[in-house]
Amino acid sequence: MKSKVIVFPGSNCDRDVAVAIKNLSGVEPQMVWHKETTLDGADLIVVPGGFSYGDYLRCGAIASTSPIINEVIKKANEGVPVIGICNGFQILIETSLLDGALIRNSSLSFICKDVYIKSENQSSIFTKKTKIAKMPIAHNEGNYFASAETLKKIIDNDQIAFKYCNDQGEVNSVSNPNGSINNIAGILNDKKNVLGLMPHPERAAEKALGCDDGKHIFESVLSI
Amino acid sequence: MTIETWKHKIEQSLVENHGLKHDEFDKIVEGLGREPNLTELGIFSAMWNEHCSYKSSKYWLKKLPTTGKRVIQGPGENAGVIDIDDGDVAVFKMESHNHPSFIEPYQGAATGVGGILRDVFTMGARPVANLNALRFGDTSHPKTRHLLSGVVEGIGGYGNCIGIPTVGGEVNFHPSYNGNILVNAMTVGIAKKDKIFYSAAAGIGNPVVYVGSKTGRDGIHGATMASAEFDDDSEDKKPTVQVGDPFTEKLLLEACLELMKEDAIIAIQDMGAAGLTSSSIEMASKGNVGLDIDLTKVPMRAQNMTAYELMLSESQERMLMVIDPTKESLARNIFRKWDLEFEIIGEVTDTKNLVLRMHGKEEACIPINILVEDAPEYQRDYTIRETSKKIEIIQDEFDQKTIIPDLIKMISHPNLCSRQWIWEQYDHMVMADTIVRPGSDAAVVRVHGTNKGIAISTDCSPVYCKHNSFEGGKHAIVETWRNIIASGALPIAVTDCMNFGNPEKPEIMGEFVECIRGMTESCSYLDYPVISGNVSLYNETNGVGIYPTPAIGGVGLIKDLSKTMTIGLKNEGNIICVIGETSGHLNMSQYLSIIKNKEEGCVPEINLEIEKKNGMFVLDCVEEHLTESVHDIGEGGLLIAMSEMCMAGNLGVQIEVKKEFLHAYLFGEDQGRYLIEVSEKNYEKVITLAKDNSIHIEKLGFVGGTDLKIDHLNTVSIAELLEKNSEFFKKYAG
Amino acid sequence: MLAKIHITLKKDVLDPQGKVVANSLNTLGFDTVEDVRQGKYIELTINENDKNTAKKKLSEMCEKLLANLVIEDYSVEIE
Amino acid sequence: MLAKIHITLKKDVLDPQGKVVANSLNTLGFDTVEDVRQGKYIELTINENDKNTAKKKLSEMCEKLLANLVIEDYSVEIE
Ligand SMILES: Nc1ncnc2c1ncn2[C@@H]1O[C@H](COP(=O)(O)OP(=O)(O)O)[C@@H](O)[C@H]1O
Ligand SMILES: [Mg+2]
Repeated sequence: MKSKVIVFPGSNCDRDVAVAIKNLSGVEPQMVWHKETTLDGADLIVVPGGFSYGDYLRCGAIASTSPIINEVIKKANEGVPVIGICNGFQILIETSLLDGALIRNSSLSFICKDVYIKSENQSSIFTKKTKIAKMPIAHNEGNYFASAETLKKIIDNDQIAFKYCNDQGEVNSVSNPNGSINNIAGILNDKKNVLGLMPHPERAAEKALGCDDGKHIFESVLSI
Repeated sequence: MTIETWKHKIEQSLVENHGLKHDEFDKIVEGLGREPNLTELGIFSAMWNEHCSYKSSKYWLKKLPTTGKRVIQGPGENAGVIDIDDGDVAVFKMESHNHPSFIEPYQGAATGVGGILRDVFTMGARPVANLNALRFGDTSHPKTRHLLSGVVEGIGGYGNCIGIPTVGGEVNFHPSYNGNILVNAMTVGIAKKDKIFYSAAAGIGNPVVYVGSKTGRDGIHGATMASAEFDDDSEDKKPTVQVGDPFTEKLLLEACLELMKEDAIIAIQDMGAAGLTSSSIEMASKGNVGLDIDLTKVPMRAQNMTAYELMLSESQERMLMVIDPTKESLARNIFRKWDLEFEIIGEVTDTKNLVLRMHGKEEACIPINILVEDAPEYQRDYTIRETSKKIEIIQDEFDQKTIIPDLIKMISHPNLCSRQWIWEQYDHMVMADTIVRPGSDAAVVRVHGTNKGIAISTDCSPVYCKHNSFEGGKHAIVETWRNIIASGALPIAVTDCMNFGNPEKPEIMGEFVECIRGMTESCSYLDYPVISGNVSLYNETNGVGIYPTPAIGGVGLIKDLSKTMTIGLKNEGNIICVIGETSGHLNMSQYLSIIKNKEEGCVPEINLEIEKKNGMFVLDCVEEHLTESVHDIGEGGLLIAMSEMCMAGNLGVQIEVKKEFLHAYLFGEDQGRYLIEVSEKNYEKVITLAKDNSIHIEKLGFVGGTDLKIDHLNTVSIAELLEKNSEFFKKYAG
Repeated sequence: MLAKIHITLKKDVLDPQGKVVANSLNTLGFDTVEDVRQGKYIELTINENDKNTAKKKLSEMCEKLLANLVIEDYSVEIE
Repeated sequence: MLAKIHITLKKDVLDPQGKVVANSLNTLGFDTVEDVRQGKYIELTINENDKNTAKKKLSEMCEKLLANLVIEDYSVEIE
């Protein structure tokens, strides 16, 4: 399985996710500079976390106009799995590959801590190996918002990938770190081959970092 | 005085508001053989102020031990360098951004982080960890809340965006900082031993290259401001604060590291305080050469900037390099790829002069040696204050029933409560190598792609330093040493940030001298040298100085990460032991200040011989895998340390003390002590090992349950401790 | 030409920032403040001689980059 | 009343956001864009009947909370 990790100016989790995938799959992902225009041969496309273009203007907005993005959209429509983590999620939202919007955390401050998430959709290529998982979040704008009809659409169409919960898997306001509507932590496109999530599975992919729940997401999509 | 009204003759007021004393000005005239023009005056004022010239501190700093088996680069370069085996080195330094942060907390703190990061990656290292040592005024002071939130947000704003984890630091509150907060930022980077970059310019005729952001009118006179005493109208100094651009710094970091892989850079120097002035002069002086610079070539953000402004601007995210002329286009392309400025603005000459031109006209010509070697150096008068004397503490005034209420009061106090609210605003996990997160003793960061790590901790007790500067200086060093030991690492070296008041006052100078003497004693005895540092003087408002604050950042090495220790209790049934003797030193303790509202008595003394023995014993136990968790006993004493271990592991303990004077035993601040958790099967081994090394060890009790129980009399639930411990910041600033 | 662009949140989109600002203004004693909505204000100098071309381009910029039409509205004026 | 508050960066203060936005507009083909400065736009409903009192209070809010006078200027209008 060949993974390609897209690198924007200001990406800073690109190496982290590449290392995680390498350690789990044994295959070194290819780093792709945002000015390139092809992703041929990719079995998995990763849009990594970080602060592309400093998160200036709007998180992910400027990156979503990069040359490589057209290719990401093309491949996504062809059915190639695409995962956007944190800033990557924000970028995918800005490209409209995913519905809704990510706005400022309700606390108005950056939050970096471990949270629990549970998979809502147990069948997607990304989520099928995950039930309840612990992994870190680290963001300023992770507060998921969708209009009433969009929300209805993604619920009816089983597009909610993950929700914030507590260690018992209970979804409630206490376990909602950023004010996301319905505790939504990650969503899928309608074809279920594009995932965006705020938590960082790549930071929870080995015991040495405190927890390896995150590896299941990569293992399932890379069918390791 | 503005440039327009400048009449090409020196007026007193002009000299003064360049922060130059009159004898210093005479020195300039003598050195040049003429009066300086305005640009030259600006350059001298920037180079000769305290911040750049260390004129009051140099003489004393020379006394610090700066060498050691693992020291590759001591003080004098952008950052210090230590050997961490396998051809890897750690590069680190701490720096202050106190005055700017007081004036504009967010940008002041942010640009402080940006500045120390550049100091480290200028050396060729990839930054892997940030720490911050913060001091604020009393929590009831009207400015404190705003300053705290702004500074924390600024540090996070910069570090999070550039993607380097902020893994530790310290915060405390004390009225002596009401008018002068301290913001000290530390960065640690990792490089290859054979790929370290220095700042000495070389190669006559080689191009001098400017890279990074454009130059605007930012922070003109910032360096001079950083050495000016405050008064109530210091609000007027506001416009000189510069805005940080972490995104551009990220690009600059990647571009520099990319170019450093090629053999193109001969010398490199970041533009920090006094921007182009200090960087160019630094490079020329280290290389014992001259520089010829055409200022019209400098990329400018604002229109028609003068030579004066270009030389003194403190626009951020800029670097100066001397490169191999044959590598020019390669270098240019790398910086273009990263959308950064790249301009050749001059060349290296053999004149040993700094020559500045604009539109062909010579704007300045100064012999480098006058600026550097002949810079003023003072041996200021100092008087050493009496250290505060021991006070009698009468046992009968204490009621054992107050132990738990006292404990709760202490762990809820701003100076002892959890700092979680702060570090949750910092990305402390990016780069995926953070092995021990904030909230333990030292933070531990893995050296990428290896199984070894570095342990880092910052510490200082200003109250100790105020009432006994010598012991306080000793303590600051030792406290980081202990924190590093407690995380299972071998302490190697430190960086310092010396924050003091006005050195022209003998009392303040005396504090400085004594702190240095104390630091020197600890560093030498523990073979724990100072490899870099920074001095911030004149931290005074309306004549009131801060407490002496020599903030120390220590770094240690863990060769095998499986031996990393944290403070959290691990398993029911394990045994808790205290290493080191407890006499019950309540003088000048957190207990007295928090519970009795007294800052009195003598400062606890450190016996370095015992200190070292105890520390090495703990390390031996860790080496032999005999300990489950370790925590040093610091401010607040044994019971505070014990509760921190319970809270971190969310486990209870039953401890048997059976002491006459319970408060003294539990809250005394005797030095050289640790708490260790050992399994039953290892207990005997630990005891024998202690006996063989004549280490004082006491069995304190057992891990278990959900409560902290003392002699079965005093009990409190860990849940309650956790709640009280995490309350303050949320309520105060959250 | 100098163009002034206002970007505001759509009515039904909640504005965490505005809410917090309103609250802190109330706690500061400005108790007549009822509602706060925070948007962006962008000043943009564009080198065009024809106002209409400029206007067209500016709207295009908003659609393409400056505004997120899922949650934001925009308005453009030219001096 | 509805108040409209504009908060802009002082003239010589660096605007990292504006710089990046201008560049990306250029790369998007809007090559006549010369300079971009990004500020805040706040819509605030305040329950006052006298314009002048309102105006006074609003300026006070800007000084105390809404604007960072070290680097920003503000202007207040009332509908
Ligand atoms: N400003 C800060 N930023 C990040 N972490 C901090 C900060 N202040 C304190 N911490 C963390 O909180 C923990 C307790 O700090 P401290 O009280 O200094 O510990 P100790 O007394 O053991 O030296 C440490 O892990 C420290 O790194
Ligand atoms: Mg500490």
